[in-house]
Amino acid sequence: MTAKPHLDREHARHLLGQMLRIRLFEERCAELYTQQKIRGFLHLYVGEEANAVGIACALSAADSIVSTYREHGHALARGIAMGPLMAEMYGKANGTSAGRGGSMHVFDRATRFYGGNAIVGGGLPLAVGLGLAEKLRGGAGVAVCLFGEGAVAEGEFHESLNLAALWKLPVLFVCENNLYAMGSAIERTESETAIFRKAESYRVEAHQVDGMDVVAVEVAALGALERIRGGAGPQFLECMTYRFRAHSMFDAQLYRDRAEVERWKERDPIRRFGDWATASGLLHVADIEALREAASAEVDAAVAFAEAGAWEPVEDLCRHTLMDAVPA
Amino acid sequence: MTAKPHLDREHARHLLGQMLRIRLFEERCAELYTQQKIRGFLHLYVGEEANAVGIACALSAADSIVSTYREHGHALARGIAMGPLMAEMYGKANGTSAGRGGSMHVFDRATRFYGGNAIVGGGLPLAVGLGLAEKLRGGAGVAVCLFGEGAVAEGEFHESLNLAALWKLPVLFVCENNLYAMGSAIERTESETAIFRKAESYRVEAHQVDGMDVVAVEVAALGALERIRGGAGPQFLECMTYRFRAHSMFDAQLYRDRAEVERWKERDPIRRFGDWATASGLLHVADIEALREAASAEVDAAVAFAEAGAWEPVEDLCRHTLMDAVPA
Amino acid sequence: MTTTYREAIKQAIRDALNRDERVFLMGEDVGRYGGCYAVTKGLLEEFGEARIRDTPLSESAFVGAGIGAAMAGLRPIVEIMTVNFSLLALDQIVNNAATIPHMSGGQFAVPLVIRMATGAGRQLAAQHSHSLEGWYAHIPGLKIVAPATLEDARGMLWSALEDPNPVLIFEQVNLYNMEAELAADAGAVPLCGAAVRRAGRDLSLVTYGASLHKSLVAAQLLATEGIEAEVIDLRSLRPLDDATIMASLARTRRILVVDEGWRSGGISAEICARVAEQGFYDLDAPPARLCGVEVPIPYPKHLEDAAIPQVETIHAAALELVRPSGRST
Amino acid sequence: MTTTYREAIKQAIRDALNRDERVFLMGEDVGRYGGCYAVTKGLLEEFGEARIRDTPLSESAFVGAGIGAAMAGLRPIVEIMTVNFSLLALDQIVNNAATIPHMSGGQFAVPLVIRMATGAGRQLAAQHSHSLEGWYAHIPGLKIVAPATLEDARGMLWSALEDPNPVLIFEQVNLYNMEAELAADAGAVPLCGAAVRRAGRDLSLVTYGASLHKSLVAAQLLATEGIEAEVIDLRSLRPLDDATIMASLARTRRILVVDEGWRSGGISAEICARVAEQGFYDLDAPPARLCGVEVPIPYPKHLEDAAIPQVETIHAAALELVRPSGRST
Ligand SMILES: Cc1ncc(C[n+]2csc(CCOP(=O)(O)OP(=O)(O)O)c2C)c(N)n1
Ligand SMILES: Cc1ncc(C[n+]2csc(CCOP(=O)(O)OP(=O)(O)O)c2C)c(N)n1
Ligand SMILES: [Mg+2]
Ligand SMILES: [Mg+2]
Repeated sequence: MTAKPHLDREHARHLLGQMLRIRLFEERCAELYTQQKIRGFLHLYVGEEANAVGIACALSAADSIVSTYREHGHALARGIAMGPLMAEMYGKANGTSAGRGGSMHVFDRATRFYGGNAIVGGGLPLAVGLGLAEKLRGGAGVAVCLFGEGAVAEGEFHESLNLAALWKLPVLFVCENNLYAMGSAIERTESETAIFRKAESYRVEAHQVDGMDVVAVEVAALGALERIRGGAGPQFLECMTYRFRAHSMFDAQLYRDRAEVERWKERDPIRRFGDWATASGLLHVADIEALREAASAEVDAAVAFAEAGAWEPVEDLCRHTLMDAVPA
Repeated sequence: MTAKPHLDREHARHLLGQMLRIRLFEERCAELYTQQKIRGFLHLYVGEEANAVGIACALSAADSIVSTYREHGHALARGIAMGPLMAEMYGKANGTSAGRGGSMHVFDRATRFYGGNAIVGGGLPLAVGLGLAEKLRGGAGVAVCLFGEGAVAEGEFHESLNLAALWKLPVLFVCENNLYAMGSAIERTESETAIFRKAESYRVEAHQVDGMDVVAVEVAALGALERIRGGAGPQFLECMTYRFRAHSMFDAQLYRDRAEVERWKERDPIRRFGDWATASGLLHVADIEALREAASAEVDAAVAFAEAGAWEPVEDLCRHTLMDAVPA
Repeated sequence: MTTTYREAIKQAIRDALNRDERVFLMGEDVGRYGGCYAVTKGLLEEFGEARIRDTPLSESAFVGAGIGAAMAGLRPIVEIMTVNFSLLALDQIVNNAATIPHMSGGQFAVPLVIRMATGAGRQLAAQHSHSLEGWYAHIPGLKIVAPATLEDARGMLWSALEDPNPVLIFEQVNLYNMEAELAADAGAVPLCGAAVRRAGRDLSLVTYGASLHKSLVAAQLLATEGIEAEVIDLRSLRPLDDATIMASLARTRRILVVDEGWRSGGISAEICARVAEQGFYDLDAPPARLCGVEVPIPYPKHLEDAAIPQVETIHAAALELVRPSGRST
Repeated sequence: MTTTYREAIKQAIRDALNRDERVFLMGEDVGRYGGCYAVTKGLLEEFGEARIRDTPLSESAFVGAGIGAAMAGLRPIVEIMTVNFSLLALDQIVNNAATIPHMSGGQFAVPLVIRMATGAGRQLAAQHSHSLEGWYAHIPGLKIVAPATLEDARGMLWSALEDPNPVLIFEQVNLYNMEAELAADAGAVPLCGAAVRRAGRDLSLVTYGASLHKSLVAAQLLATEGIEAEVIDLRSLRPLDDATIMASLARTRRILVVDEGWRSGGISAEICARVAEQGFYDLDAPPARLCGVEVPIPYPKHLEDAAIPQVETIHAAALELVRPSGRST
């Protein structure tokens, strides 16, 4: 029996609301970047929200997440409060990582969010370790590892998939295949472009999912998690998706057609799910407006929270370089 | 049309003679090790000779080889003279690498033998580079990369296979699957134990070969090289084989049954090919004896050569750390 | 002609591609994207896909492939986006590139050039901002250079390609936009040999890379206070040009090493050790160091700034060395 | 009880496994094979496959898995066969283990222990013989130790497991067979703090690992010549115990650092730099270093021997420092 989400009004509101929160948060981030409130590298998730939301809905509190530098969506969907997240983007002391990490390094112990990792592929071995810990302790948690298709070429992908499969660890590998790694289209970097087939070569059950359809992602994640909790070992999802914006704020996007981008925008996961939900009578247009307004207000509040935050004192520069104790 | 070796008497003599040279060379090495003439790590190839000989027969002078620390067989089959090879085992100045490398680091420019690499998996990227150079220059050479099945778990395997396949480079990957990496049986290290299937996941044509049958290896190598030279891109051979001796001279072999070893010894590639060749009338028992004697004499001469060699002067310790020029 | 450090490197690559058909460029997003710091923009159109090669995210394999291609006689330029990612390729660099010439008894050279961005100052946090060039300088078999001027950026790439050894070129990220005059026919610059960028008599500021420019500003400031600092640009971190350092020390009798890299075991340590060994009797005061603070570089500007040498801290450290506020010499 | 360095480590691992159920061991061939240097022989039978985990040849993944498991609350001991192979895992060690505690604002610790063999002396040539522990000591966020005695080998592993930070333990290959007395109830040894292994007044020999024992022999030789060397075992390379070094220097006024690692930018450089900075006015002669020669370690015994410090060369360097043959102090 495959797990299925119960798509009632409440759940539809949740799915759409979460995607809207992410979208609005990031659009504001883009503005704040041009205002130089946010600095460094900023990688937006706009267009890919269905993946984060679909996966997060399928998770329990015992599960953990390992993410990438494109992790705002993952963080919000996982339940990290928007205020501290925005404060982290600012580098403020009231940010999730006390501002030390910034956009690429969001960590949150409470929600078992094991970071924001800016080394492509660098998170996969960590997820294997989280899964191993869970297995050794006999816990029920699953380690979910999110990464882009660009990471698949790295050796750490290969070593991690093999290790997880060999040891039958509770790890859900989620490849968000948005077809580009910076300016490199997947055909220019992978001899086998169907990523899920690579996963199969480790004897890991793998599925390709429409990553622009939040329900499809949730269904796939629920199924995979059920199999993992049933002892089937690691599972793999390849979510086919697309980033609507540039790789980072420095990218002129000379490597792809505008027309291609427009075609994908027609599949915008938010509009698509919104249209479907209103057409099917599950939600009213007014519901969507209310969600949008709530999200917008939440973003405003998050910005205010970040603005109000203090800076870490310079005297504390070296703090946490060595830890005094393992946090309880 | 698939290339086939012309198995006449001369060729049979060659195949058997080469395998015997390797066998006798290494048996002497084992003795010399106990006499402490050879030091450090010594990894013998005994039992696996058919692979080196089968592959080497299929190569041309323009091809290059990247090998491992278990490379004596590859080196001899490729045509490196036994004297300098033995001198290298001693660490003498008249060794292939002027003694600086020893057993694990045989290099020979003349035969395009790019080493002896003691980092498991470390040679694969080199072979990709050799193939790339050949392609960029429009040469006809193929880079042959030999490695054990243990290397398959390393990230460098994955990255190299993808790169070679993506760029359709003239590289022949040869995995000598002797079922163990030190004390680790392949089932304990790979979630997919059929290595050739992994290669296929990069869209590389891959075949499993009986590595205890020198003719089978030669046929497979000829076919693969023909495809490469025809522009098909990299090819992969998984040679199923077995090492009859310990991993190195320090290994008590507690990880495998004597019975298993004995079973494999029944498939000894030298005896098997010898029996077949005599049974089929291609060779006489006397031929084999002559070959063995020749090999034995050659080993004696090699030892004499090594014994007579000088040591590099201590004053030259740092020589070659930085090169003054690229050797012509 | 006024141009940028970025353009100077591009011109050097272009020259090399035109001069020597064995040269090619390979790395992540060097082609279509034009390079993560836009250094190689336009080269793909100019030289085509065979010689400007976009690679997958496979640092170990494409660096190793560069080594193999170099051993086979080509002259690859490999770009690694930043030094932080080069750790993924370290096995190839240290265990192969740096050892094979020796291990093979001199049969094979590895005439490979690896370029990478290094350093902090762009708020990229702890996985994109480190300065590991001094760390690399520990490895025999490698040459390590860190051009700080347009001339050097252009001319040292040239020399690196003519060197039979693996050369790692470190480009501090804040230099890419630096503008300066550069002669259209600027030529090769040797890989060894520090440059005295400013003459002085009161102390020697020994530095390289982006810290050079901060040190020069600090030296101007010091001059207004009657202190003449000699500023030495190391240019090459391996080998180090001891002679130039010791000669300067003999003149100034005081030395401050300024290095964005971490202090312990950094290049600053080696310089101080050599100064103590070779210049002990010339020293009027202990050799001093101003280095990166030993912390993973944090994201916020005020902490990042505090983590690496700045004009003010260089000035203060120099002043303390020449006119100690505390104990007397 | 007389035992070996190898057994002392094994006993430490055994103790840890018995004491703390969060502890497990993972690495290549640590189980069935018993460890490439036979350190872990028998532990698989004793503790089972869940806690003694043979891994595939995947240094990056299993080190990274150790980091993840440590972040999740376990206490992994990861064995990397030799430091040379650890370069394959360097991204995980430097970019994750050393940075995450800081980058996460202190939310996650990485209480991980990584053990590896290091050093030359067994004719294993350039890809198996290097001494990179001093190099690792450059990285903030790591603790680096190199036990040279049975007590330390046993007791520092204990402390390493109780430390909230990633600790790298370096075991010089020639020490494994070393025999000595070890109390059955030998306890924890702190990770910081150098030890004065021999008192002396004429010079300080500062060293660690296998070079400690050579230095002690050299010190005995020197004693027969009327020279009393103080011998300091660093034990920890990061952090360094400056106080013990400077205190010794204040007594002897002369220092020779003996380190099997390469000279340039090695731990010896850092020690000399600190001595020059902090102990300048105590020095009667320039600080001196005797290090590994800057060459990839060659295979033949005479060259390998010449590449690293030996009793004779330590003796000679010490003599030169105390009774210079050349120029006068
Ligand atoms: C090891 C490493 N190499 C290169 C980079 C630079 N880089 C950052 S993101 C990126 C592209 C990654 O693409 P993908 O994995 O598909 O994720 P996406 O950005 O599409 O979400 C690159 C090359 C890096 N951060 N780490
Ligand atoms: C990167 C690396 N890790 C570990 C080792 C130690 N080691 C040497 S040989 C070996 C086993 C390799 O097995 P395989 O690749 O199957 O080759 P075989 O020895 O069977 O020929 C190991 C683990 C090494 N040399 N390099
Ligand atoms: Mg992508
Ligand atoms: Mg094997």
